[in-house]
Amino acid sequence: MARIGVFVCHCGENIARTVDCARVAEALADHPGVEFSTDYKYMCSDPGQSLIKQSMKEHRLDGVVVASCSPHMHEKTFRKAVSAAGLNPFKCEMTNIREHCSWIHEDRAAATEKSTDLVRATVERVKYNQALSPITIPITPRALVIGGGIAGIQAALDIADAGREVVLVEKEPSIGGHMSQLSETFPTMDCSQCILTPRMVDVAQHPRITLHSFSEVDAVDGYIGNFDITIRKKARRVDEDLCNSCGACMQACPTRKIPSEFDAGLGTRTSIYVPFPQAVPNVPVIDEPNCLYLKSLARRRKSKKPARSRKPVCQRCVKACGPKAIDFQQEDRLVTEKVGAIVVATGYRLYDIGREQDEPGISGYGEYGYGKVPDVIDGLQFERLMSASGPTGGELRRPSDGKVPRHVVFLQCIGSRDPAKGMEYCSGICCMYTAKHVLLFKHKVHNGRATVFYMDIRAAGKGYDPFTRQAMEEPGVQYLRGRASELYRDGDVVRVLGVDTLSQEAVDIKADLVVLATAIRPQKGIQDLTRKLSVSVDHHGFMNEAHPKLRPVETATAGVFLAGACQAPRDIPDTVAMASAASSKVLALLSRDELEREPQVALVDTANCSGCFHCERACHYGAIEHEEIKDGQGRLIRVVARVNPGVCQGCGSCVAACLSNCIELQGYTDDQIFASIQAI
Amino acid sequence: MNIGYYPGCSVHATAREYEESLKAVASVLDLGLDEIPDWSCCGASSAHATNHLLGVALPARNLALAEAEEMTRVLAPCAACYGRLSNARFELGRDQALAREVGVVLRRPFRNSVQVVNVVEILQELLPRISQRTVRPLAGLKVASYYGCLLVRPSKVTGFDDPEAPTSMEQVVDATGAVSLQWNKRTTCCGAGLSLSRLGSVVRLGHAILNDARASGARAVVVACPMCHSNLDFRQAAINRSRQHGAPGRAGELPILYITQLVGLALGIAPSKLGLQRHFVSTRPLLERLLEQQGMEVA
Amino acid sequence: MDPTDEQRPILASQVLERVGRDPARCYQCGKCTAGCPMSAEMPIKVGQIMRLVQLDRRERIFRDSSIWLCLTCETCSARCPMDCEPATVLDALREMVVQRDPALLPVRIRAMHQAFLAQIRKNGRVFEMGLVMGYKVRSGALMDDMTTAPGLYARGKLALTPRKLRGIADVQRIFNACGAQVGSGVADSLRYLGSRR
Amino acid sequence: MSNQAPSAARGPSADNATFEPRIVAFVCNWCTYTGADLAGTSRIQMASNVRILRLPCTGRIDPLFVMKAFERGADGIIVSGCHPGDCHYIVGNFHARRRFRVFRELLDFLGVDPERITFSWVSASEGGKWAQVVNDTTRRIREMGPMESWPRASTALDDDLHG
Repeated sequence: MARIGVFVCHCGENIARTVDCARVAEALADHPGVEFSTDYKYMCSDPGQSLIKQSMKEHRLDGVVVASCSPHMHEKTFRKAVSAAGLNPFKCEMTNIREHCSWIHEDRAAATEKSTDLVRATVERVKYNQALSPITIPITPRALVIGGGIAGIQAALDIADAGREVVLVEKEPSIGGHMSQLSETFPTMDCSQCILTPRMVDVAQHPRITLHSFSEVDAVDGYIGNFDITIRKKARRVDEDLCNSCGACMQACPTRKIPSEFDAGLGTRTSIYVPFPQAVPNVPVIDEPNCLYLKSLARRRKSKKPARSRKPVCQRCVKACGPKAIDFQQEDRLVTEKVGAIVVATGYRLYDIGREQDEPGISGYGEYGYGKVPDVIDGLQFERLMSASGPTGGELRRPSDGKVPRHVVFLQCIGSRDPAKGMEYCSGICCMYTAKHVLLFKHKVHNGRATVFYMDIRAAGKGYDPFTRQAMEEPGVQYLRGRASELYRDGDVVRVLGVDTLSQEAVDIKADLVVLATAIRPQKGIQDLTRKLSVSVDHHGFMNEAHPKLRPVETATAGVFLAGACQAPRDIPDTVAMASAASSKVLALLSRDELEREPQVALVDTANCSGCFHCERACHYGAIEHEEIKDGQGRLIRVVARVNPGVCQGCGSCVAACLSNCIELQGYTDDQIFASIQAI
Repeated sequence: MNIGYYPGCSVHATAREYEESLKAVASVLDLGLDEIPDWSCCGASSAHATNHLLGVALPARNLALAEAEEMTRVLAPCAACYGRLSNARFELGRDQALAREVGVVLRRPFRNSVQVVNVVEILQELLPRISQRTVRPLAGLKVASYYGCLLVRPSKVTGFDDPEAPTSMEQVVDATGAVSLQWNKRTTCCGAGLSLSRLGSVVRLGHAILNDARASGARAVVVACPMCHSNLDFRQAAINRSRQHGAPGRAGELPILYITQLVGLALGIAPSKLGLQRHFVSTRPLLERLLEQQGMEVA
Repeated sequence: MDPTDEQRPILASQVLERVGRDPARCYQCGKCTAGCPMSAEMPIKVGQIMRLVQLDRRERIFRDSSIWLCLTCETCSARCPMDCEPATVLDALREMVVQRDPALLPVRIRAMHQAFLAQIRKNGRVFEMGLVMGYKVRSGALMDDMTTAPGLYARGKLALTPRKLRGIADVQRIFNACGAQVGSGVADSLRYLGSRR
Repeated sequence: MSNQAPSAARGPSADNATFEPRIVAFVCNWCTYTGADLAGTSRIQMASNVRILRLPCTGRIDPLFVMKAFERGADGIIVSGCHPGDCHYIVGNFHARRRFRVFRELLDFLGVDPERITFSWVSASEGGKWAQVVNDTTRRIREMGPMESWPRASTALDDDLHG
């Protein structure tokens, strides 16, 4: 007969107000297998835990049920206490009678009855609980950082400075990310590049950082402590080791009218290019669709005719290059790296108001002309127009005719808080960057007028509110509360129809330039990466943290951490803080030689396994392995399934899929669950 | 191809030329129009604004009659009728309780199986045929396509084109050889709902629309709705007289054509068969210029 | 019943029940007012009406002409970021006035709807000359617009005699079954006008 | 274990006016369980007829659990997990969905009204939605009345399945 102890917690008044805790304890006292049953004011307090330990000894308990709050709150607490008293921690279970009962019901009798039912079901379950011991796995003491924006740079430097090796993967030709495109940063107005570029150089020169630029993560295998990463190094067609960054190739390149990604389409570049002068690595890349030579090769391949003339098309860069670093034969290359932990820092992209959207459920702004109205730009374009390194050398000139705009209208919340467009969340940073834009504009165009349409000003960071106040109180600046209904081109101005909802005054503005504070979205193709990493995303595509409050940089996949805007819209200070937090989590993990894990994993009864491998198809983690059973002479008898406990996450899909009923999920066995159902 | 046809009250009176031109064009394009027998008024905004059930039941009666004739699609040339019929279909599709209630009121079997289409939609389907059978391309005629409200809004009810940046009318206009202009007031309301009771508003709204069309260089405005037509044609004299809303009409009168009239002209149908003589704003100068141009082209 | 229901302003709940659109979702961005073609003429703008619904200020809404100036052009609904469909909310408000307190309808609007529905009830279709006559008599706006009627006639655009439906009884039955109130007879309207003078 | 009979005041002859259904909810640990926790911390009041059983993932739910629950006197079942695409275990909820599509047909075949089972998606942030699922299901099952025929039918079935 089992000897189970039941401990019913009052949680002060929280439970006791609606649940008669003494009656619950009483009802359970006579239940078969219950040796001891009591109630107490605060079970999680020191005296409460002592009560449990004491009773365990006194009554020689072999199972413990604590009826109190959610196990998400205190399961660890009570299992630790039970363990301290000498019992396997997995012999302790909780019943949630607070969140799932006392807080959601008013009828005392019904709540008491429900609590009793729930505790009884747990008691029945605990009878079948087995002693489990944690699993240990070895650790590779290196980290992978995906994304070389400010988040990835910070994380890589923190980890490498602490003495661990880092592999940094960046998909663009240079690290730096969006921060390198900004002119100034709020609320201190320091120059973005001035504070960022030294860090980029640190990354390039760090002995413990391996940088794979113009590369993407192709495949992720393995599990926490032991990931195998396949990285695709895209064909740069310039040898990184030979190139001396002289720039002669770019001087020689005849295609000069290609819209520059770095200048958000407002400036131009050549087809062999470095995105910006301070790029790291400062090695050019050849843009295949635009390079005359590569285009001619593609044409020839298409027409399948033998080359009429042997004369090479263009190839002026090859002639110009002293160290002979240009290699048109170069192709994508796969390299593999072993790491123990992964930091995802893939950042964001801006929402586009265009008619065509890359995701179902999201639509553009037809009322704002779907982005086809000239002189309507987004915030990143405005940054480039303001930046000393930008296409206008830091002079504000509007795209259509190069005139200096006198009246600029800023529209906030474009694609933010707009469920009708499929974009319901607040992008968090736009109030601040719009205030920054206003101040920058007033700084450059002294007699200019700025009108800002805002919905609410969200400026809760340190020094943020005074910053937005400064913008609002600036002469020539008018903040209007409301969304503009419509904008359209009228001659050489853009008409903006809106209303100030505080005064109910309608406004019809003739603007010279309109700047849209467009929303932040996860990077394109993020679903592809999250699938490889087994990380889940929310319905907007932002990656899910393990717990919104208590585990903000961890993911549900052990060993994978998050930094920056891949998790939610973030500004620079938050991003950097998050990157350092993720690094400290990585370092905590990599500071050990091996790793303990919760033992709630699946286990195959190999004697009964028929080898159908339905479980393998059900397992998303690839935790099912093939095990060969051999006889005494080493001859193969049959192949059965085996669960790799390091990879198994304990979802139980394999258990439900097993045709011969021979997989059990430890901690959630059929016996345990049926016992609960019986009792409920 | 044959299609069910719901004329609506206005095409038998103020919008007579709309039906005349529609029928003429349909015949050239081999589109058969099967009129719903004994159709009744859709209730327009009066039923809709005052009694929700009536606002659904009146259009539903007509859809039920069409269904009884085994029509799968019904063409409603009037944008207001199109809006009411589409709305009834939409609401009955999503609201089971309402569908039961309307069933009781109608006292006739109704499965809500009839689709409702507007004139632009059907012309869009027939684009290749229009291009093929165009004998008098309206080359050089600058046209502002005016959608108004009811063709494109509410978009979840009509499901037709983009409510903010539609393109269907321009596609039809382009098929006639005329030139579609970019302008800003294409989907701005003309105020038809208050046409009888509040002339001042109608004048103000019409003024803004006509001025924007003129500013874009339009020689004619094309519409697909009797309300829009009456507000911009019948009321144009009042609009042009008014000076309280900024500059008066910049270049005098601007003819308002039904899209079927425009297509009819391109198909070579005689202007009188298209009812072009029935307009308040004379279409004669426009027609003369067109003929002259074509004459010159021939020569 | 959800106990939180009782804490909601009653007008918002009534609107929600009638038309399935929840005015409580409105966060007052003003996009509806900004795009509304009638804003300039409305004493209470559409966005304000949404707010007053949230505040349960039915008197202010119902005693004002604004909801009757709505053109039902649906621009507000098309652009509302919260999908509140202000136009639909206004439909509900107008219907509430018609059903509960028709005396609050502005005379001309009431007259137009009456004339219109009376036409349909009587003939099954709208016969415009009759409509204009009916409206004039009901509204008292006897001379406006009369000058243009001959213009319409000359262009063959006005039929002077009504054409009746075969199935007119069918239509009339629908009216009765729906309990349509506004479309009362001319005599009734004259009485109504008389009482106002 | 015979003394663990359901404790609700309801016999086979209970009349529907006072009938309080017993409903068992199988929920995943990550989304719905946490969502139900949120309903609690937000103090959203709801019907007290539902008893939650926590599982790591809806993918772990064996249709036999549901049949067992009916056999033990449940009048209704809720199966609730993460939204499609949001599964903590990436695709566990898809496995569950696929399995239950087949299972529903089986129930129908056995004479159990599939309406007695609610399938829903409740995320960790949808406390209000969880309350709605609980209230709607309770209301519906109350209208349907007690589940009478199942225990008899199922004993035979149980033998078949386990035998």
